[in-house]
Order: sequence, then structure tokens, then C-alpha cells
Amino acid sequence: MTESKPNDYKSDVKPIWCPGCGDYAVLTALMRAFAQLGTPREMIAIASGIGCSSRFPAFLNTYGIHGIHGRALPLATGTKLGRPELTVVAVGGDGDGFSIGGGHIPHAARRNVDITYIVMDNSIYGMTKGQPSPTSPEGIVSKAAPYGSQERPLNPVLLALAYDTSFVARCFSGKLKEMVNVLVEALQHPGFSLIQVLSPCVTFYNTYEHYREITQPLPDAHDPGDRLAAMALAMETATQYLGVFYRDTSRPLYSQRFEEVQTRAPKATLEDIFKRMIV
Amino acid sequence: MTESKPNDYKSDVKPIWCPGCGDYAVLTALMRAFAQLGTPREMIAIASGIGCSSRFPAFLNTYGIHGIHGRALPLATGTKLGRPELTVVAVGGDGDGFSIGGGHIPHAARRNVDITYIVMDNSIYGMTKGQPSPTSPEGIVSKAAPYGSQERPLNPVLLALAYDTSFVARCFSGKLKEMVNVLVEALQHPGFSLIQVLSPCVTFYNTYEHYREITQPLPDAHDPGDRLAAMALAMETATQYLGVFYRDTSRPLYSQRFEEVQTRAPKATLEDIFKRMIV
Amino acid sequence: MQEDNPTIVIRVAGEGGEGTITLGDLLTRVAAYSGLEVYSFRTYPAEIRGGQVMYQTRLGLSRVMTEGDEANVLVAMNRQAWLDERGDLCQGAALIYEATVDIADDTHSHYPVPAEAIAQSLDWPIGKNFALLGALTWFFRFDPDTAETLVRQRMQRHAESLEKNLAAMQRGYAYARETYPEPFPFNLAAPGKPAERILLSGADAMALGALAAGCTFYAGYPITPATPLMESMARYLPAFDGTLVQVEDEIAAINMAIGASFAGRRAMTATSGPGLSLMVEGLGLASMAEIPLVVVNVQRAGPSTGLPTKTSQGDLFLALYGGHGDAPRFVLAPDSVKDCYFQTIYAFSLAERFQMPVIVLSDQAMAARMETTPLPGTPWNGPLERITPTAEELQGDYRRYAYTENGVSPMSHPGVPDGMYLAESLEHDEHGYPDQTPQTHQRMMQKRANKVEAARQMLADWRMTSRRWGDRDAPFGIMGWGSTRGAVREATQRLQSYGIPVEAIYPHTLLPMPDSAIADFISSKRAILVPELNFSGQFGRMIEHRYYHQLDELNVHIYQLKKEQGVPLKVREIVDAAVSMINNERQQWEAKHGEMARIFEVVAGLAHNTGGRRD
Amino acid sequence: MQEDNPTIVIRVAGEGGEGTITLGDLLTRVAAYSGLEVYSFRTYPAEIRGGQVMYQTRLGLSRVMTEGDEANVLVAMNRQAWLDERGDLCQGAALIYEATVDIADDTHSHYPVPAEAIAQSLDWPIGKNFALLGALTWFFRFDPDTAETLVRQRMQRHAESLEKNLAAMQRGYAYARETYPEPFPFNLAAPGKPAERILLSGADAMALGALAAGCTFYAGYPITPATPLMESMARYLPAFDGTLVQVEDEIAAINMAIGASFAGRRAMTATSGPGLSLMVEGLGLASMAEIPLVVVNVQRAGPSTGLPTKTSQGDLFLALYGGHGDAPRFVLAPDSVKDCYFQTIYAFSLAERFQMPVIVLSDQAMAARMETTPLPGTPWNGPLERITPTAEELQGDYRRYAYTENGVSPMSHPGVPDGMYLAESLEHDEHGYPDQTPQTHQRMMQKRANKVEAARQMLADWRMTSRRWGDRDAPFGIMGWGSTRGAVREATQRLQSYGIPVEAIYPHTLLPMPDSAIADFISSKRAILVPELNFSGQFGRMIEHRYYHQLDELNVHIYQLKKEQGVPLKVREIVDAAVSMINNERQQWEAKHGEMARIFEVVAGLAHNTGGRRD
Ligand SMILES: Cc1ncc(C[n+]2csc(CCOP(=O)(O)OP(=O)(O)O)c2C)c(N)n1
Ligand SMILES: Cc1ncc(C[n+]2csc(CCOP(=O)(O)OP(=O)(O)O)c2C)c(N)n1
Ligand code: SF4
Ligand code: SF4
Ligand SMILES: [Mg+2]
Ligand SMILES: [Mg+2]
Repeated sequence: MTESKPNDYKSDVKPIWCPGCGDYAVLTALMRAFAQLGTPREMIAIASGIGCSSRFPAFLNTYGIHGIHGRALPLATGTKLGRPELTVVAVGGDGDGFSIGGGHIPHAARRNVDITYIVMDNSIYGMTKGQPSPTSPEGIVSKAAPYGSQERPLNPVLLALAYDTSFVARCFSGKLKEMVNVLVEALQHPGFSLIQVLSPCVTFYNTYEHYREITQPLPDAHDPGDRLAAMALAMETATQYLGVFYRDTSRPLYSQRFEEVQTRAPKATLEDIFKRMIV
Repeated sequence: MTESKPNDYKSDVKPIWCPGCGDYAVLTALMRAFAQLGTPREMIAIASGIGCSSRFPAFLNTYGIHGIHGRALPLATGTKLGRPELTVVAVGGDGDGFSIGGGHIPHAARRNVDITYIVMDNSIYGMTKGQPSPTSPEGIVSKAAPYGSQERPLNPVLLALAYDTSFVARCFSGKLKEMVNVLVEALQHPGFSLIQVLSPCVTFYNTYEHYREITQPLPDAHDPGDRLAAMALAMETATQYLGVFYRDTSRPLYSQRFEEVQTRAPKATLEDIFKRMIV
Repeated sequence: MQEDNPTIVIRVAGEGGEGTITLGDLLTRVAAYSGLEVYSFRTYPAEIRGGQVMYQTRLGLSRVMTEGDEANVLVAMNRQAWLDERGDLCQGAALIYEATVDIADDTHSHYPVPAEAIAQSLDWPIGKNFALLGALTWFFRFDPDTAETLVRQRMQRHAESLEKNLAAMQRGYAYARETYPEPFPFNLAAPGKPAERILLSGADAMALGALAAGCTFYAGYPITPATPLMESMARYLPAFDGTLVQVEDEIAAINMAIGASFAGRRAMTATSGPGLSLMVEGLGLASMAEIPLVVVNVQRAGPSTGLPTKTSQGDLFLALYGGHGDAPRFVLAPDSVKDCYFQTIYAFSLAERFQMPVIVLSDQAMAARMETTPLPGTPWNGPLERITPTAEELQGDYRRYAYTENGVSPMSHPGVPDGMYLAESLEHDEHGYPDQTPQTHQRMMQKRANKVEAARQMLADWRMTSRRWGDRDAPFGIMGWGSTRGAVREATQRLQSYGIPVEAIYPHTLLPMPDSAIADFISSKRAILVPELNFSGQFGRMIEHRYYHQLDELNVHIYQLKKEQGVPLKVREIVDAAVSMINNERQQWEAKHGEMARIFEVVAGLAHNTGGRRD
Repeated sequence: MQEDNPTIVIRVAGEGGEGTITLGDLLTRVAAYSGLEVYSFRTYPAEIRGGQVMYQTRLGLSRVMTEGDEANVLVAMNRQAWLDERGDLCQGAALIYEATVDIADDTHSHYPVPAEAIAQSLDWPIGKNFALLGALTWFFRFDPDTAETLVRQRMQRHAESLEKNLAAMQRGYAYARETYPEPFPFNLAAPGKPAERILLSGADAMALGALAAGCTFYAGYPITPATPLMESMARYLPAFDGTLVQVEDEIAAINMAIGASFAGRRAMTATSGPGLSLMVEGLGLASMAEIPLVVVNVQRAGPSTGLPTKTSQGDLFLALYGGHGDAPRFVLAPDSVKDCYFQTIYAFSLAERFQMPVIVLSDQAMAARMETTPLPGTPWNGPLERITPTAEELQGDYRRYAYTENGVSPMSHPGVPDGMYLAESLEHDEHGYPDQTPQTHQRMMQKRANKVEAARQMLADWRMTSRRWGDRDAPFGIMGWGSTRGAVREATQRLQSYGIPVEAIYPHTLLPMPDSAIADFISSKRAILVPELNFSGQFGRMIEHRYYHQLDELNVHIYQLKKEQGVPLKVREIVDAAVSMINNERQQWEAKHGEMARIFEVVAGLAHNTGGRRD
């Protein structure tokens, strides 16, 4: 394990984010986590969709793929299965992840594919300049909804738990140290991990103050092995708990399962197969 | 309310389903429910995607749209918003609904759009001849997965609850009377209702016996107003409870919200708008 | 400059964060309200906030057709702006800039304004752009009260900052008036009270067209540069008892719109390239189940995510051919802000009358453009209605997909007693029930295709499917589509001013093509320039393909001007391409001609030698 | 009948539930194992289970090229089968059928077999089809042991039913031998030990081609008729340490394959029309980020859900043009089961070498077809490798998207030290970082397009991009693509047997087109027939478009034979179309010729009158 510093993972591309954007903290936290784990840069692949948050991969000097809107998880899954020894991280926003990309999460969870999915949730579409997102509070007013939005917000942590995601956590860009710790854990977690990061959009929906008030660490008493308890805590929305809601390390890794199948499968060459077809 | 009999809703198209397919029961149950409610045929629209179960609309002589794979909910939502006085039912299979169409359910739930969504869940892809579906048990063997599938099944009722669906129920094709009652309730429910029907595929994955053994009615004690309790019961998978897991009638209807916005909005003609643009 | 119409091209450049776009936009409005004609173009920053942006607005006494090429006036918020834009200035331009910016230049006239200092003095640093607005109001001799009114309108919701900004504006105005009393080099004699006009954006034009056509349902997903259209619909629809849903993705958008149309509403969605790619399957459903649907595609530069904020015309092939199987559809191409209004109305007419999906192709430049235009009248012939079944048809055995002469079958909708039917994505019989027999399939394919021919007929009679101008039957022509028309119109004028006769045509319906109009145009030409904003020259290829028999028979040559850089065509680029086309033709002609001359020479010689002999 | 090769066309028809397909399939296998060449076609029922189906198999002594038009032998499981198929029988066909079915006919010879009774006698009602298999074994004088062996293989997993079925088969055989001792009217002299051959399906051919090309990753979503390919990959991949994922939808499929390819694997997905429509956006990503990818599209009849189990060639335009912006790609079209193997290998070669998406177009008929074919050798030139960066390039400032002559830049992948880069869907610079400047965009568009030209070059050298046969430089030609080749080959033979010289060409790469080969073909022709299985004649239109200059210059006429009925082209249909094309040309020619004759006549006359005068 090589000694490394957070900035070793930084590319020369200056983030295009607005000053004060919550995503800076996530970038810093992830670089620190990598440094702490000493993961070699060439063994890291970051996959993302489209959005402010999805611009993320360009700011790291690891491997990265900045794909199309909503497809961070399929891209990340393919990358991981293509080269299981990699550390694969999927990143994106609440729109990218819970709106257009929402259909992919349950299947990543079913597979328990070994990737870390960080959703920078600002409850808004930042890149397209401020439309309501699936996590926006009911009634939020914008040019796209001048009379206020009419949908209830989704509860990302609760969804992830219902999907039986094997590692579920919530962080806040205003709490960097805590985020680093959670990310370190998530990166080491064997299986699919989903981290909702409350990451305010200072330009179109600044929620820093609000989150400072309503966030607090999960009760020490909480047992991350208890999925139902985790759900109960997730359903409390007046207070937004931070930390690891749920963790199940007992499940087999998706990529291992394929290796297992490959060993079970009777080896054969193309010639063998053709021979069997000879009439 | 006109007097009507179940067969009044039947079209002259003979179902293309295999003899014994669980979907026949769902067809019968829905026709009985319509008859019980005396809903006029012309006020009913059935929307579906693609699959054996999705062939459903052709067998009723109401309005119907047999659309494309996975899009029953967007089609149904558009139909309902286009003409709120209609009774709109979306139907389809577990593949159509939870695989390719899975991304639409949370948003239908957020909107609480007033449609009834019946998922005929046979834990298999029937139409394409027996591939594993998102609700197939782990390890199921088929030509598409000769070494056994490697994904955990999703828990439809639990998902629906996590999405805050305002009416969530489970039925079984082997229990027709119960299904009729649930459907009558669902059709009357103000808001989005999701009904998972255990509807075996006798040809590719016959689960009748299995379900006869493991299904039982929800405990009388269960309060359908208690979402967490409903989740707890949904998480019991060894026994599959049948009945109404959750019900919340307090939420406003999506179509009503638009009417409310329309009344709030200052009326204007095209001329008025153009006038405001005159320089 | 438009030959017949003196104009001033003003380019405002600076950081997004410095209120550059606001300044450009307000200046445009003040000019419009002062009775001038305007036409604007704006870029978007690649960054989310900040980043250099440019807003170009062009003022004229009569109708302005493009944003213009070189700027007469540069308003530079910072030094970068000067560096970026100095290459695009005309001879002796006027430079108006923040005084602290040092600009070493002696080819242009300088008008520094201490905008930052003024803003500071009000300790209102972000007031810089308003100080400049004040100065500009003086330079162009606009009425400061007009300016104030417009600022007040614009800033209603931000009372606190309003006063500060007004103050900054007043000081800017005062400073300029004291410092630069002499007349400003670029000025347009204030016109008399002009005819009634409106200031309209391409996005609004389409929204209003949709409302005029009776659209009451919109489902959409945000995407640059189509979002402004969705936002306009969100603002207007409720007043018309309409419904707008922001959905989870483009697939939901198109299917929800199809559902609403199935239920009897006039429904639409709008998107840009990536979204249109996702809608391909839905387009096929609308085509197969014969459900009216309008899809606006505001093009941006691709492929893939590409250049999301930059303009292009690269989605033509996708619009024409994007579908599995042979799924008929219509494709329209408005060619000006005003035309965006009418083509949207026609789109609904075609969708409803022929029960088909209609794709309307706009682009970033046209959607974001502000243009002064006369109040559009109501279209003489639209909006057309759906053909619905008669009482008799409903009483009898109603066949939703009945075979008819033109392929259009009466369409009922949920709620209509006895009109029940199945809208089917499988091949189906006349009732809509699945039917997979070879005969039915072939026949239904023909039925659906017939609707396109019927539409071609109907449109030909409309005689509104293309716009043609210039010197009737000139040997050299220009054929284009969509938002490039303004530039081409100005180019034709310039060529004419050079004494070169030229004629141009812009079809508005690209599918079906107005074949008779195009054929007539081609028949009089020797060479045609086809300019467009994409890499492979999609429209030119389509023209060559569709009319190759005629082109080859008459030996008419097609020249393509392809540009794919994310920015609009310049008038100069078109003029240059036309001139080199004509030069090229000249050489070919002379080659031939020279040969002819030689032959005549010889013949003449012969004639002479044998002249007058009679035996 | 193929002129040079006597064949027997056997059509087995009945309910899906009666084991009709199993019977057809086993009969085909028995024939193949008995040394005959076979070529089969099957339909699928519209219903999920049951419903009438048809399995046609054709036996020959040498290579068989199509399933044949009329059947020589009909095997009818029930009365409906007789009613459906009687129209498609040749003169004096042999009718083999369940004895209880009453068939009033005296134009054919009858061979009733009490299959149901036999099955009942074993109280094994579903053994009916095996009883008939036994009878067929006798009629064609196949070795009953061969038949038994194959049945045993097929039924390994169902021991219980195996014995019952074998019993039914034996009794069927015995019955036929006793009842019909005389030689069967249709019989092929058992050949000597034939050359080594395999019995291959189109789906397997593609799967094995993928493995031969080193494919180790497959992501797919079930869809008829592409599912068999996924199932073959599922069976074979693990043995090659490959990974197959059944994903949630086609969008996930293509993006997962892109991810795996980005990680360095040779990756593919397969689908049919509706799925390809959903993959359009992903294709653009692979094109823009320059990631190798193979997408197989097994065509079925559209539009929309259309006729899911029926064959068509209606997705050509979608494959060629389906994408926003100008997104380069390759499109290949294998034209036989064996060619499915090779073209799949070439697809990976092109994808990997040029870092682009490659679409391979198959169809339902070709994918489900069983064909005897010689063991395919290894392709002389494939599979090509990815160009990876050298150690120096990695040490230096590695530029993933470096501008190069042919547009191909060295590609590294995660895990390679110092090879780190950003795969970018936005327009980007040589490093992959977003760059939205006009210059970069134009240049990168050119770079990506250059790869297509480079590929065109390379393929031209391969000289394997098209197949051409027939009478060299005959004035009449046939040009087609994909699975119709067998029928066209037989049609050319039949035309030749009529004494009509004809030549045919089938390009295998439709994008890029093998222009030189096509141009050479056209240059010798007067008229070309373009048969294809879609409504609008997509390939014919593309040919007209691409070669119109040459076509018009040489005055070569294109005739289109368009068929969109969900069933393959019949040899007869092609022959008829060719004959009417030639007739049409004859009339034109005679019109001209007649006129000439008249003129010569006149001239001759003149000559005569003025003959010999000298003043
Ligand atoms: C297919 C497609 N649809 C829409 C868009 C436009 N678009 C770009 S980013 C985005 C949403 C961004 O929101 P989010 O994912 O929350 O990221 P944020 O900018 O808030 O960080 C949208 C709708 C697109 N690029 N592609
Ligand atoms: C876009 C698209 N992808 C794939 C298919 C093929 N397909 C048809 S039905 C089906 C799944 C059917 O499973 P389910 O929804 O569970 O319905 P069931 O047949 O089991 O009732 C699939 C994958 C399709 N028609 N369209
Ligand atoms: S717009 Fe919002 S989300 Fe985007 S960079 Fe700025 S602050 Fe962050
Ligand atoms: S295949 Fe299965 S799901 Fe389909 S009709 Fe038959 S039994 Fe029902
Ligand atoms: Mg967001
Ligand atoms: Mg199913």
C-alpha cells in the first residue's frame, strides 16, 4: 500500500462548480479517502452521468468516464465486471440518479456489485438551472413550476434500504470529516454501497443553513445490522440523520459469483464446441 | 350507476394465454370489480406495456392502449391527466413493471396520480419464454442463466411502500374472491394504488403449489395506516401476506392539483399575452 | 450591414457572473421599446456559473435579419472580453469598456466608463452592468425613462436591489453625458412611431404557437436548450386550463404525451438531441398506433452530450430516419422566430389531421434569439381538427383503423360511448386487435404510408410549405432549412448588391418534402448552394438523393457549405461560398465556352472562304 | 428446386403444443446426420403457447441455399395445417398426416399415419410427433439408430419421457414400413461419406464468432428474436472466462457493455428493433468517447412492437442514421449462417481497431435457421487488436484522443499505470477534457470521421467486404444485403438455367460501403434489381443515393423489389421481378431500337435513290 496524499488524486482541471457549491466538499472527501486507503490512481475508475455533480471525474487524475445522463451505474457496473480488481466509484446528482437513472439502482442493489455510488443530492437540477428534482420538497417554486411543484420528494435512504442495498449511508457537505470516514468505509465495503450526500446548490437552492439545523448523527444505539430500524430512522425526515444506516457484509460479491461460475463451467475451446456440432 | 355483469366488459378476443395461466384469474377479477362498481365501459381505459400479462387490454371491450415495453405507467398517467373523469388502470408483468419500467413507479407514487396499477407477477419473463425476472428467486436456472441467476429478488410491496405509494396490496390468482375485493377497493382509492398479484406462469415457472403453501391473509391486527408495520410485514418473505398492506386517503389527487393551479392562474387569452409583448 | 437598412451591431462581452447577459438583454429591450428593430444572439458559458459569455444584439430601422457578423460597438466588461472579441470588430468600431481595463489600441474609438468605481461608490459591486446600461442609454440617445421602466419591470421581484441598480444606471448615464457630449459615431435616427411590433423569443414563439393550436398538455424533461420552451409552457398553460408535467425522463415524456393524446388532448413534448435519441421508440408507437403527437427538438451540437449550450442542425437524419421498421412521421423546420409560431401551429394541424407524430426542428440560436416582429395574425388555415367517428359509425361496427382512401380513419377517445377501441403497438386489424398475417401487415403499412402522401397533397395546396425569394429564375440559387434563413436572406441581398442575381428557397416541411416547389426551383438553376450547420451536410445529401434524376438531367450542381462549430453561419461565409461556387461554375463554363468559340471560329472561317459561291 | 442440386422441401405444420417444431427440428438433424445437406426455416406462433406453426426443412445432396418455395412433402399434424399449407405444395406432393385428419384431395399422394392412435396405445398422448418422426425415418430411409441416438441426445434431461417417445417412434417406423413398403416418391440417393460438416444455427454462428473474436463480456435484455443469441452466449461464455449479465433494459445493456469495453474487455450486446431504438443514445456515447462496441440487431417486423416473431430487414436506416449529431459508426450485414460467424469476428476487428460502435444486422429468419456448413476456418486476418499506447507514450504526456492521420489514437484502460484518462461524452481535447471551442469541435469531428475513411481503405484491401457471383459483367444484375442472399443465389441460378445471363453482388459492410466493388459492379450493368424485406426499400434508396452520379451517367436503372410481410423472399418472387425488369428494359430498348431501324431504313432508302450519281 503506497503512501499518498489527497492532492495526488487531483487533476489539473479546475472544477467548473460555483464558489461554495457543496460538491467541492465531496471531491475533497473522496480524495482524502483514497489517500487514507492508498489506492493507486490507475486502479481507480470513476463513472458518472450528466449534471454539475457528474462533472466530477474530470477533476481527478484517476481513470474516469463522463457518460450520458442517468447511466452512471450501468457504466460503473460494466467497468467493475470488466476488471474486478478495480476500485469503481459511481457519482452523480439527484436528478441523474433518482430521476432518469432511478431504474438502475434496484438492479445494482440486487446484484450487490462491488461499487460505491455517491449521490450528490442538492434537491435541484443544478446544471439546467434550477428545476425541481425528485428530492425537492413539495411546492418548491421555479420557472419550470411557477405555481409550485406538486410531487412528494423521494426518500433516497429509504429506497436504498427497500432495495436491500448492502451499505447505505447519508452525509452532509457541511461535515467533511464525517464524510471522509463514511467514504473510507464504503470504499472498503464488499458489495454495493449507496451514499446520499446532502450537497447544497448555492446558486439555485441553498440549503446549507437548513441542513445545519436539521442534520444530526445517527443515534449511537442504532445497529447498522437492523434493516427495519434503519428504515424507521430513514422515515424521520424532520431530522436528517447522518452516518451509516445499514451494513451487510455477509453477501457474496457479484464479480466473485462470475468467477465461481467460470470455475464450475467445464472448460472448452472453440474447436471442442465445433466438434460437438459435426454431423 | 348502471347495473352491469362481469361479461359486459369482455371483448370477443380470445385470450392468447396458456391454459391455466394465472392471468385469467386477474382478468375475471377485474371484470367482476368493474361490474360491482358499475363503471361504464366507455369511462374505462386500460394501459399496458409488453408481455403475456400486458396483452390484457385486448380482452376487455373498454378503451385500451397496448403500448411499448415498460411504459404502462407513463401512458396511463397521460391518459388520466388528459381526461381526469376516466377510470384508468395500468396492467403488466414483473419484467415490464420492475425491470425496464421500474424507473417510473416511484414517480407515479410521488405524483399520487389516481390510477390503479396491477402487476401480474409470475417471477419470470413469460412472453420471451422463461428468463429470470427481477422477482425470480436467486439461483433460478434457465437457458439464459444455465448456471443459475445471481441476483436477489426485489420485494415489490416493500418498494411500493418505500415510494410512499398511497395504496399497496398483494393478491394471488389462486384466491379470486379476495382479489375482487382488493381491486374494488383499489379502484375506489383516491390516488395511486399498486397491487402485486402473484400470478403463476404454468408454462415456464409454475408456482401455484408453492404459493398455496406460503400465502396467508394479513393479520387482522394489522393497521393499514401504519407504513412501518406494513414494511415489517412485507419483509417477511417466507410467508407472503395477502391483502391491503397500506392505505392513505388523506393525500390530494394529482389531477385535482392541476385544476387548483388552473383556477389560481390568472386567466388570459393569447391576445393578452401578445399585448404584453408589444414594444 | 444590410444594404437597404442601416444597422448597428453591438456585442456585449464579459463574465457570466458580471451580469453580461442581463446587460445585453436589457439593452435589447430598451432599443426595441425605443422603436428600433432588434435581433439578438447569445452564447451560454461552458461553466455552470461565470465563464465568458457574449450577447450580440443588432439594431435597425426596418426589419433586421441576423445578429450580424462584425460588431460596430463592443461593450467589454473585462480585459478577456476585449481579447476574445477584438478579432470580430468592424473598421473603426466604438469600444465602450470598464475604465480600469487597459486596451492598447488606436484603430478604434474609445469610450471608457468607470462602471466599477460607480458601483463601488454605491457599495453595490454587482451594479457594474447597470452603470454601463446607463452609459449605453446616453450613447444611443435612448430615453432614460424608458430604460428605467424596463429595469423596474425586469426587477419587480427584487425590490432591494432594484433601487441600487437604478442608481448605478443613473450615474452611468450622467457620467457618459458629461464626458462624451458629442454625438456617438453609431446612431440611428429615432424613427417615427413604428408599426405595432412585439419583442419575441424563439422559445416563446413556439409556446404561443402551441397554445394557438389548442395544445393543453405538455410533458417534458429539462434539457438545454429546450428548457426555456418548457418554462414558457409552464407559465402560460394553466391560464388555458392546460396541464404541464415535469417527468422523470424523456421516455416518460413522450409516452405521457401519447397517453394524453389518446385521451383526446392536443399534446406535446420538447427536448434536444440526447432526449430525441431516447424518444425514438415512443415515436414508433405514435406512428404505429396512429396517435397525434408534436415533438419539438431544439437542436444543440452533438454527438452525445457534445456541446450542450451551442447551436447546430445535426439532428436532421435522426428526425427523418430514427425508428425501427418503416414508421411514418412528419418533420417541420421553422426558419425564423415568427415562423416558429406558425410552424408549431401547422405541426398540430398535421399531427391531429393525420394522426401521426410530428417533429419540429428548432435550434439553440433560434430558441434563445430575441426578435422584434409584427403581431402574428392567425394562420389562415389552422389549426385543423381530428377526424372523429360520426354517430352512425359509432352505432355500427366502429373500426378505429378502417382502411380509407387517404389512410386517415376516424379516431374516438376514452369517454365517447360506443367508441371503445384498442390502440395497438402490434400490427393490428381495422379494429385495432392484433393481426400478424402477411396481408394485413402489408395493407396497414400501406395505409400508414398513404397518410404521408395525402399530407404532401394537402400541403402543396396550402402553398405555405416553403419560402422563396430573390431574383426569379436566377441561374444561381441557395437552398437551406431552419434557423440559417436570416443569414441567407442577408447574403442574397448582399450578392444582389454586387450585381449577382440569386434566388433562394427554404422548405418548411422536410417530411413530406414540397417536391413540386423544390423541383420548380431547381429547374431554373445551374448551381445551388446548400448551407447548413452540421458536419456531414445532412440536408444537402437529402436534396441530392431526392432530386438526383432532375439534378443530373438538368445538370444542376449542388455545392455544400457545412459548418459544425457550435456557432451560427455568418453572412460573409455564405457570400464567400456563393461567390466561389459561381467562380467554379464560371471556369467550367469558360472551358466549354472556349471550345465553342474555337468551333464557331472555324465554322465562321469556313463560311467566309466558301462565301457566295454558287456551283 | 436448385437446378444443379436435387432437393426435397419438407414442411411440417401443426399446433405449437403438438410438438411440431420439435418434429421439424429432429427431422432436420436426422437428415443432416444421415449425410444430407439441410437448410431450415421456422415460424413462431403469435400465441404464447399453441397456435399453428410451420417448420420447413430442405434436404439436398450438395449445399442447399434456401428453405425452398413450394413443399414436396407436407407433414400435417392436424386439419388446420392442411388448410393453411395446401396452397404452397408442388405438383403431386406427398401428404403425410395424422390418420384421423380427413383430407379430401386427389392431386397429391397420401400417406396417413395413425400417430395419435399409436401415442394413445402407449398412453402417452404427447408422443404423436415422435410417432410421425418414426414414420418419416422410414419414408426417407434414414437409419433408425441414427434417429434414436439424436432423440436420446436431445432428451437427456427428461429420462422419463425419453423412453415413451422412443417407443412411439419405433411404432411409427414399424407402421410405415409395413403399410408403405414401396419406395417413397421423394428420396435422395444416400450420398457417400460426405466432407466434414457441422449443423449450425444463425444464433450459434454469431455467438461462436464473438468467442472466436475474443469477446468475454455480454450484457443483454431478452427480446425475440435475439434471445437465442443471448442464450448461446450464456451457455458458452463461462468456459472462456467470460461474463454474461441479463440486465434491466437495453439502455443498461449498451452502457454496461461500454463500461466493460472501457475497462479493456471485448464487449457486445444484442437486441432487436425496439431495443435498438432504445440504444440510440448509447451508440452516440460509444462514438463520441471512442469506445469499441459490438451491437447485434436481429431484425423483426416493425414498426413499434409490430410482428415480434416475424422476419424483416426494416432497421437499416435506424442502424445507419440513428443518432443525434453526426456520430460515426459501422454497419455490417452477414448474408448466411456461416457468414454470421465471420462478420461477427470482423465486427470486433473493426470495433477494436477503430474504437467505434459496430452494428451487425441479422434477422429472425437467419437467426433461427439451421444450416449444414463446412467447419469454418479461422479468418485470415482477424481478430484485430486495439491500438494501445507505447511505454514512451505513457511516460510522456499521454493523449488518449491524440490527433492522428487515420483518426485512431492509442487507447489505454483502467489498471494501466500512467494511462489514466477521461472518457468524455462532451466534446473534448486530446486528453479527453471538455473543450467547447469551435476549432476543437470541428477538428475532433473530422478525427472521428476520418476513422470511417481509414476503415473503408483497410476493408477495400481485405477484398472481403462483398460477395459477387454469376455471369461476369452480365448486363442485368441483382444487388441485395443480408439474409436474402440464399434466395438470390438460387434465383440467379434459375435465371441462368433459362439462358438469362445475370450477376449478383452482396456487400457485407453497409457502412462504410465498399464503393469500389459496387462501382465496378454497376459499371457493367444496364439494370439492377434490389430485393429486400422492408416496406420503403431502404437499401435500394441508399444505393440510388450513394451512386446516383454513376447510375445516371451510365444510365443504369435500379428496380426495387420490396416485401414487408414478415416472411422471407421466395426464389420465385425474385425470378419474376428480374424477368419483368428485363422485359421492361427490352421494351425501352426496342422503342429506341425501333426508331433507329426507321431512320436507317430512311437513310438506306436515300442512299439507294442517290446511288452512283456523280455531279
Ligand atoms: C438524456 C438527457 N436528458 C436531459 C439532459 C439535460 N440535463 C443535464 S444535467 C440534468 C440534471 C442535473 O441534475 P442533477 O443530476 O441533480 O445534477 P446537479 O446539476 O444538480 O448536480 C439534465 C436534466 C441530458 N443531458 N441528457
Ligand atoms: C424494448 C423491448 N425490449 C424487450 C422486449 C421483449 N419482451 C417482450 S415481453 C418481455 C418481458 C415479459 O415479462 P413480463 O413483463 O414479466 O410479462 P409476462 O410475459 O411474464 O407476463 C420482454 C423482455 C420488447 N418487446 N421491447
Ligand atoms: S449550479 Fe449549483 S450544483 Fe451546479 S455548480 Fe453551481 S452551486 Fe453547484
Ligand atoms: S407463458 Fe406463462 S405467463 Fe405467458 S401465457 Fe403462458 S402461462 Fe401465462
Ligand atoms: Mg441535483
Ligand atoms: Mg412475468
